[in-house]
Amino acid sequence: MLEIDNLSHVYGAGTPNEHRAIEGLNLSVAEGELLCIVGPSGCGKSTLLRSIAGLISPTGGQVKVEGKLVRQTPDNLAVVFQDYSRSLFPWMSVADNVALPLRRRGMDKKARREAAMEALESVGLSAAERKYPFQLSGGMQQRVAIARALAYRPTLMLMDEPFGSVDAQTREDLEDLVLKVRGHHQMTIVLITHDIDESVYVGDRVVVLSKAPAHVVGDLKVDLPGPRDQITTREHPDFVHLRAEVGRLVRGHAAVV
Amino acid sequence: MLEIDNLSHVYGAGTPNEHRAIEGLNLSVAEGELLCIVGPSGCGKSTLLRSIAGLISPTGGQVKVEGKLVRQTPDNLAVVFQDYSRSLFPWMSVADNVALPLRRRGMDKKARREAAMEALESVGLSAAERKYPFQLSGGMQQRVAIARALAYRPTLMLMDEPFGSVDAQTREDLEDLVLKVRGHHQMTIVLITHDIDESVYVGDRVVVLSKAPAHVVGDLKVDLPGPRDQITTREHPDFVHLRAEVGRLVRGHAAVV
Amino acid sequence: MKATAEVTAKATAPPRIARRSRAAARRRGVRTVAFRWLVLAVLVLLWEVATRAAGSAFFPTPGTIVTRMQAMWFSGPPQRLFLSDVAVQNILPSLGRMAAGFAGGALAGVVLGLAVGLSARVYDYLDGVLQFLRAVPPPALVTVFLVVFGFGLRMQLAFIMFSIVWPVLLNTADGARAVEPLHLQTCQVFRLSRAERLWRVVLPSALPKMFAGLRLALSLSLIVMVFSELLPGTTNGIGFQLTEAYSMFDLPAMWAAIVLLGVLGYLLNELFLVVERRVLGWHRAAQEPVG
Amino acid sequence: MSVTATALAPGRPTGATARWSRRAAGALAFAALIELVSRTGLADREFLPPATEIAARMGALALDPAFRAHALTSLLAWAVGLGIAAVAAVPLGLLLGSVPVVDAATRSVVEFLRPIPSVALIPLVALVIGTGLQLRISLVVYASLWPILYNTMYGLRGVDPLAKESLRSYGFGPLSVLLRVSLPSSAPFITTGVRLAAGIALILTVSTEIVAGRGEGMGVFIYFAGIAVPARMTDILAGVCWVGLFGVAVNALLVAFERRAFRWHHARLGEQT
Amino acid sequence: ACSSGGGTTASAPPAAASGGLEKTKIKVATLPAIDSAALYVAIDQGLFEKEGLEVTPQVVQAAPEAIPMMLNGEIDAMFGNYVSMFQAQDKGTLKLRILAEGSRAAPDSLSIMVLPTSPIKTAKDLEGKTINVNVLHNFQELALTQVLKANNVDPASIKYVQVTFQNIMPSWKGGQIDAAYLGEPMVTAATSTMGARKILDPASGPAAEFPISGYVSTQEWYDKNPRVAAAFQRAIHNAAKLMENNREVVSKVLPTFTQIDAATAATVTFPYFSSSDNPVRLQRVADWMLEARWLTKAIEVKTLMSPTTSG
Ligand SMILES: Nc1ncnc2c1ncn2[C@@H]1O[C@H](COP(=O)(O)OP(=O)(O)OP(=O)(O)O)[C@@H](O)[C@H]1O
Ligand SMILES: Nc1ncnc2c1ncn2[C@@H]1O[C@H](COP(=O)(O)OP(=O)(O)OP(=O)(O)O)[C@@H](O)[C@H]1O
Ligand SMILES: [Mg+2]
Ligand SMILES: [Mg+2]
Repeated sequence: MLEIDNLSHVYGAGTPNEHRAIEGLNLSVAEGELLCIVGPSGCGKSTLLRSIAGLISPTGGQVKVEGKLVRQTPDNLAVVFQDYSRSLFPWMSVADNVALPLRRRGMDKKARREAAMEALESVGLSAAERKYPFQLSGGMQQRVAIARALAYRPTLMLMDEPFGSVDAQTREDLEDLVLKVRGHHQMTIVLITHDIDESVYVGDRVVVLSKAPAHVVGDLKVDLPGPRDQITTREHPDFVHLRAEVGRLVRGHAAVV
Repeated sequence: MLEIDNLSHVYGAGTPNEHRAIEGLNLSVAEGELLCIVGPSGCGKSTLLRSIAGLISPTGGQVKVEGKLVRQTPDNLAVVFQDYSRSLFPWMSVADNVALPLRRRGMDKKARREAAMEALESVGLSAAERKYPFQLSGGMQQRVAIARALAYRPTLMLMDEPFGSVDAQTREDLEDLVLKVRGHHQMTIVLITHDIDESVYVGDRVVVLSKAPAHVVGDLKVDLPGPRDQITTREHPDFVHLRAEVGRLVRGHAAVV
Repeated sequence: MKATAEVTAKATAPPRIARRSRAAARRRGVRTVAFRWLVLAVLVLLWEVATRAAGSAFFPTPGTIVTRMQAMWFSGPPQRLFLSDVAVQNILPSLGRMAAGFAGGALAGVVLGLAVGLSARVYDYLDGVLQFLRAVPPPALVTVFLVVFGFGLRMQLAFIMFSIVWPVLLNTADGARAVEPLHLQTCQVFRLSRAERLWRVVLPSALPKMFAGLRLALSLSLIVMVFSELLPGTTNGIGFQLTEAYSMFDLPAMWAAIVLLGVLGYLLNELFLVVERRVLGWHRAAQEPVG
Repeated sequence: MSVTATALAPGRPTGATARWSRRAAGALAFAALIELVSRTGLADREFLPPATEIAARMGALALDPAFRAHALTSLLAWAVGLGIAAVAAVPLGLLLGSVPVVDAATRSVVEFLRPIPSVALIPLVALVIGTGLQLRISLVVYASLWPILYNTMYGLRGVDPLAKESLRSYGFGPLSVLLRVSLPSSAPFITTGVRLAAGIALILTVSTEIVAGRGEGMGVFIYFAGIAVPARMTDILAGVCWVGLFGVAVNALLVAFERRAFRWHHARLGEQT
Repeated sequence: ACSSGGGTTASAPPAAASGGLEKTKIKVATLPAIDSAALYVAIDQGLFEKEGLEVTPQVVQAAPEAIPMMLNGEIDAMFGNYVSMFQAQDKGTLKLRILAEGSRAAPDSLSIMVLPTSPIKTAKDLEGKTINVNVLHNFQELALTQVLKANNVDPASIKYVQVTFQNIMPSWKGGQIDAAYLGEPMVTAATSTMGARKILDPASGPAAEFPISGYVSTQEWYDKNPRVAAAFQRAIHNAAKLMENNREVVSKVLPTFTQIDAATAATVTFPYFSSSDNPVRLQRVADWMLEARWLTKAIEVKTLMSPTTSG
C-alpha cells in the first residue's frame, strides 16, 4: 500500500535556518494495516505525513502509494491535521465542513448531508451540526476534523495526533471508532500519537522515530488477541510488555524485541 | 487567591444557538495551590478559564482574584491557551514571542532577552530562538507558549491542556518543570488536562467538572508524599487510588471519596 | 465591563448565524443611529453658521443648497417620487452608468485579482502591465479612449471600469494569496476540484479583503462617473450638471450636485454595508473576541 | 523551500530568471499589441502612435531637462501627498477600526465626503488655500487617504482574536494590543492599501495638473502637448508612459519592502521569494 | 517651462510719467491662446515698463479657473471671455470691473468646417447637426446663434456637444461631430492639412467683430488701484495699436505662451486686438446673453467699464 524509500527532507536548505527533519527513512505499510508512529516532539512526524500526502515534495528519496510515486496528493486519501482548528473552514457550518469533501464522491446533496450527519453522530457531535467551528470547544473541533475524514471513506487515512484534545472517555470511544471503521471499510491508517498506550492499543504495528533528523529506530508488531477492548486489552500482559518496549524506544534506549 | 462564586455563562443568549456552558459553578483556589481541572470535552473548561482571565464577562456569578472582582484581566496573570498555535505571533521570532510580555515587567531589552532564553532553555527549545512559529512543529509551538507564560513569572497561571501535543518524555519533563517553577516562585496554577494520571501527578487538588453546563462534581485533595517523582509517585498506592477515583468521576459515576 | 458585554452580544449573534437578542440590539441600534444623526446635525449647523458668516458666493449656505436641490430635482409629481424632469434626465442616467461601470469593474477586478493572486505564472505575465496601467492617469488617455471606444456610453463605461478595477483587483489578489495554507492543504488532500477550491475556499477567505476593495471602488465609481461625464460628447448626468453649473458660475447648483453625490455615496455605502453584513456574517462573528 | 501546496495550481518552483523573462514577455506583448493596433490602422495612427515611436520619444524626453523638471515637480507633489495621506490614514484607520463608536459617529460624514470628486473641489479649494503646490498636494491627500484608511480598518478585522487575547491576558491595555498585535498583523494588508494609494496619488497628481495645473508638472506637459495643433500625441503618450513606468517602479519598491518587512507573512504562505 | 514663456519685464524704476501707482508689480492670468497676445506684446515691447508696471503673466487653462485666484488675491487681473465674466457678475460670484477690452473675432478667425467628404454644403445643411464647442453656453454658441438666424437656420436645432480642444480632431474624423467649430490655429491647420471646407463664419453678419475676451479685475481691486488700472489699460491699448499693422510683433511672442510654432504663427488669422474700449459693442454680448436666458437680469456694461485714458 505505502512504500517509503530512503526519504529525506530538509527545510530551508541553504539558509541559516536549514533544518534536516527526516533522513534516510524507510517504511512500508501493508494494505489494511493500522500503523502508529511515535517519536519525540519536533522529530519530523508531521513532515513525514505531509510527504505521504504529497503536500510537500521531499528533498530526497521517494514515497509510493499503491505502487505509484507520490507527486500530487494520492486519490482516496484523508488527513486529520495536527492543527485541526486551522484546517476547518470558518465560513461553513460544522455539517458543511464535513460534507464538503464528499462532493468528490459524486454524492448528491442529500446523500452528502446524510453521510455528514452520520459521521458527526459517530463522534458525538450531532447536536453541533449547525454551529460554526469557532463556536466549538477545542476538542469538539478536533472531532469535527475526524468526522470529516471518516465521512470521506478514504482508503488511506493519515491522522496526526487526532485525539490530543479530547477527554479520556471520548478518546477511548474515538480509538474504538477508528478500529471499527477500519474493520468495516478496509482502510489503511497511519496514526501519529504521543500516547504510547494508545499506539499499542490501536496499532497493528508501532514505529518509533528517532530525534531529528527522523529515521526509524524501532518497528514493533503488535500481536494482541482478537477484538480489542479498552479494559481487557490494556490488561493483557503483551500489552504491558509492548507498552514498556515502546516507552524505552521513545526514551532512546535500544529496543529489546 | 481565586474565588469563583456561582458562576454561569451562556453563549448566544436569546439565539437559537443558545448554549449554557457553565452553571452555578463554585470553586476556590488557595494561594500557591496547583489545581487541576478535568472534565468531558466541550463541558466548559476553557470557558471557565477565560472567565478567570477576564477575557469574557460571565453572564452570571462572579470571579475574584486576590479578593478583587475580575472585570479586566487581573495583574500578574499568564495564560497558556489550548489553541497555542494561534496564540503565538507569527511576525515575531520565537525569542521575541517569549520576550514580549516581559515589557510589562519593566525589564530592559537585555534582561528580557535573557529571561526569554532561560525560559526557552527550560522547555528544551534554546536552539529555536530565531525561528518563526510557523517553522516549528506543533509540540514545539506549544512549548513556546509555555515558555512565554513561565518567563513572565505570573502569580496566577492558567494552563489549558498545556502538554497535549508533546511526546511522553517531554510531557513528563514539562510536568516536573511546572512543579519546580511553582515551588520556586510561589505561583498559583490552574491546569486543565485530559490526562487523568497527569492531573493526579501534578495537582494538589483535582476538580472534576460535569458535562455541559459545567459544575463541580468532584473535588479531590491529592495528598501524595514529598517531592513528586515520575516513577515513584506514579507507583504510589494513593496515586493509583486517586487516579481511579478521578476516572470514575469523569466517567460520570458518583465519587467515593 | 459594558464594552465587553456589547462585544459579547455582537460576537455570538451575527446575522445569519444567529439572530441577536432583539430588544437589546434594537435599543443599541437606535442609540447608534441617533448618535450618528446628532453628529451630522451639529456639523450641518456649523456649516450653516460658517457659510453665513463668510458670505462668499462660492460657499452658499446649506439652506440655499437644499432649496436649490429641491427646485432642481425634487419638485416633480408625487407619483414619480417627486423627481423632476431634470432629475430623471440626469440623475438616473448617472446612476445607470455608475452601476454598470461598478459592476463591470468589480467583476473584472475580482476575476483578474483571483487569477493574479492564485497563479504565480499569471502574476508574472500580467503584473508589470497591470501595475503600469494602474498608474496611468486616465484624463491623459481620453483621446485614446475616444479613438478606441467612440463617444458616449461605451467610452464612459470603459473609463469608469478602467479606474475602479484597481482597488478590487489588488485587494482580491492580496486576499487570494493570503488564504490560510492549511485550508489549501485540506483542499488538496480531499482532492477538491479547482472550481470547488476557488468557489468554496479561496473566494470565501478572500471575501473580507475583497469587500474592502469593493467599498473603495463603490465611492470611486461615483467619482469617476462624474469624470466620465466631462468627457467629450456627454449631454446629461450629475457630473455634466456639475461642470455646467460651474462654467456658468451657478454655484448653488454646483453645490447641489456635490451634496447629491455625497448623499448618494452615503446611501450606496449603507446599502453596501447591509450586503457586507449578510455575506461576511461568519467573518465578523469568528473574528470578534470570543465571549 | 519546496512547498507546493499553497498555490492553487501546484507549479514547480521557478527561478528568478524565469520569472523575469515572463514579466518581460508580458510587457513586450502589451507593447506589441499597441504597435499592431496602430500600424494596422485599427486605431488612427495620428491619435495612437506605435509603441516604438512612443518609446523613442520617451528616450528623448528623458534627456530633456525641461521634461525632467516637469517630472520632478510632479514627483514632489506626489511624494508629499502620499506621505501625508499615509501618516494620517493609518492612525485614523486604527482609531475607526478599533473604536466602533467613533466609526459610527463619523461614518455619515466620511461616507458623505468620500464620493465627492476632486474636480468639483478644485475651485473651492483653490479659493481657500490658493493654487500652488498646496492645491495639488491637498487633492492628492484627499484622494489617496481612503485606500489606506479602509485597508487599515478592514485589516484590523482580520486579526486573529486569540492573538489579541494572548496579549490582553498578560495585562496589556487596548492600545498596546492595537499597536503590538493588530497593527503588525494587518500590516501586509495596510501596505497593499499604500500600494493602491501610491497609484491613486500618481493619477491625481497628474490629473490635477492637467485640469488645473500651471507652472510645471507632468500634467502641464501633457496638457500643453494636447492643445498644440495638431496635438502631439507622441508627447502625451510618452509622458503617460513615464508616469506608468514610475508607477511600476514604486510598486516594485513597495512590494520589495513588503517582502522584506513581512517575510513571516510570505514565508508562512509558502510563497517563493 | 512651456507655460511661463513670456517672462517678466525687467524690473524697472517707475517712469516719471506714471508716478504714484498704488503698486508696480501685478500678476495677470492669461490663456495660452492667440487672444492674449496683447499682454505679451506689451511686455515684449516694454509698454508696461513705460507705465512703471511690472506685469507677470500666469497662464491658466480656462478663465473660470482664474476667478478663485483673483478672489483670493493670488492675481490682480485676468484675461477672460465676456460670456463667462458676465455670468459670474450675474450670479454674484464676482463684482466685475473691465480694465481693457482684449480681442474681437476677426473674419476667418473662427469657422464652422466640415470634412471634404461631408454632405454638408451650406449653412442650411447644418440644421439638426451636431457641432462641438469648447464649453457649452459660451461665446461660440452665442455668436453662431445670431449668424444662423441671419442665415435662416433654426439655431435650436443644432446639437452642441462639449469637446475639449485636444479631442476635436479625433471626434471629427471619427464622425462623432458633423461639423467642427474651430478657432485659430485649427482653422488654418484643418484647411491646409485636411482640405476641410468652411461652411460658415460665426463672426460674420450680426456677429461681425464679436467681442470675445477682455482684461478684468474685481471692482474691489479697481477701487484700490485706479491708477494701476489706468496704466494697465494704456499699455494694452498701446500694444493693440502697435499690433494693428504689424504681424511680426505678434508672431514673435506667440510661440512663447501658446503651442503655436513660428511657422504657423506667420500664417494664422489673428483676431482683432482692441485698441480702445467700446461699451456699445460689448453691450451686444450682454443683450444676446439675456436673450438666451443666460443672464437673470440685464447688465449695463458701461457701468462695468473703466474710463479710457489712452489715445
Ligand atoms: N516550514 C518549516 N520551515 C522550517 N522548519 C520546519 C518547518 N516545518 C517544520 N520544521 C522543522 O522540522 C522539524 C520537524 O517538524 P514536524 O512538524 O515534522 O515535527 P513533529 O514530529 O510533527 O513534531 P510534533 O510532535 O511536535 O508535532 C521541526 O524541528 C521543525 O522545527
Ligand atoms: N463563541 C462561542 N459561541 C457559542 N458557543 C460556544 C462558543 N465557545 C464555546 N462554545 C460552546 O461552549 C461549550 C464549552 O466550550 P469550552 O471551550 O469551554 O469547552 P472545553 O471544556 O474547553 O472543551 P475541550 O476540552 O474540548 O476544549 C462548548 O459546547 C462550545 O460549543
Ligand atoms: Mg507534528
Ligand atoms: Mg477547551
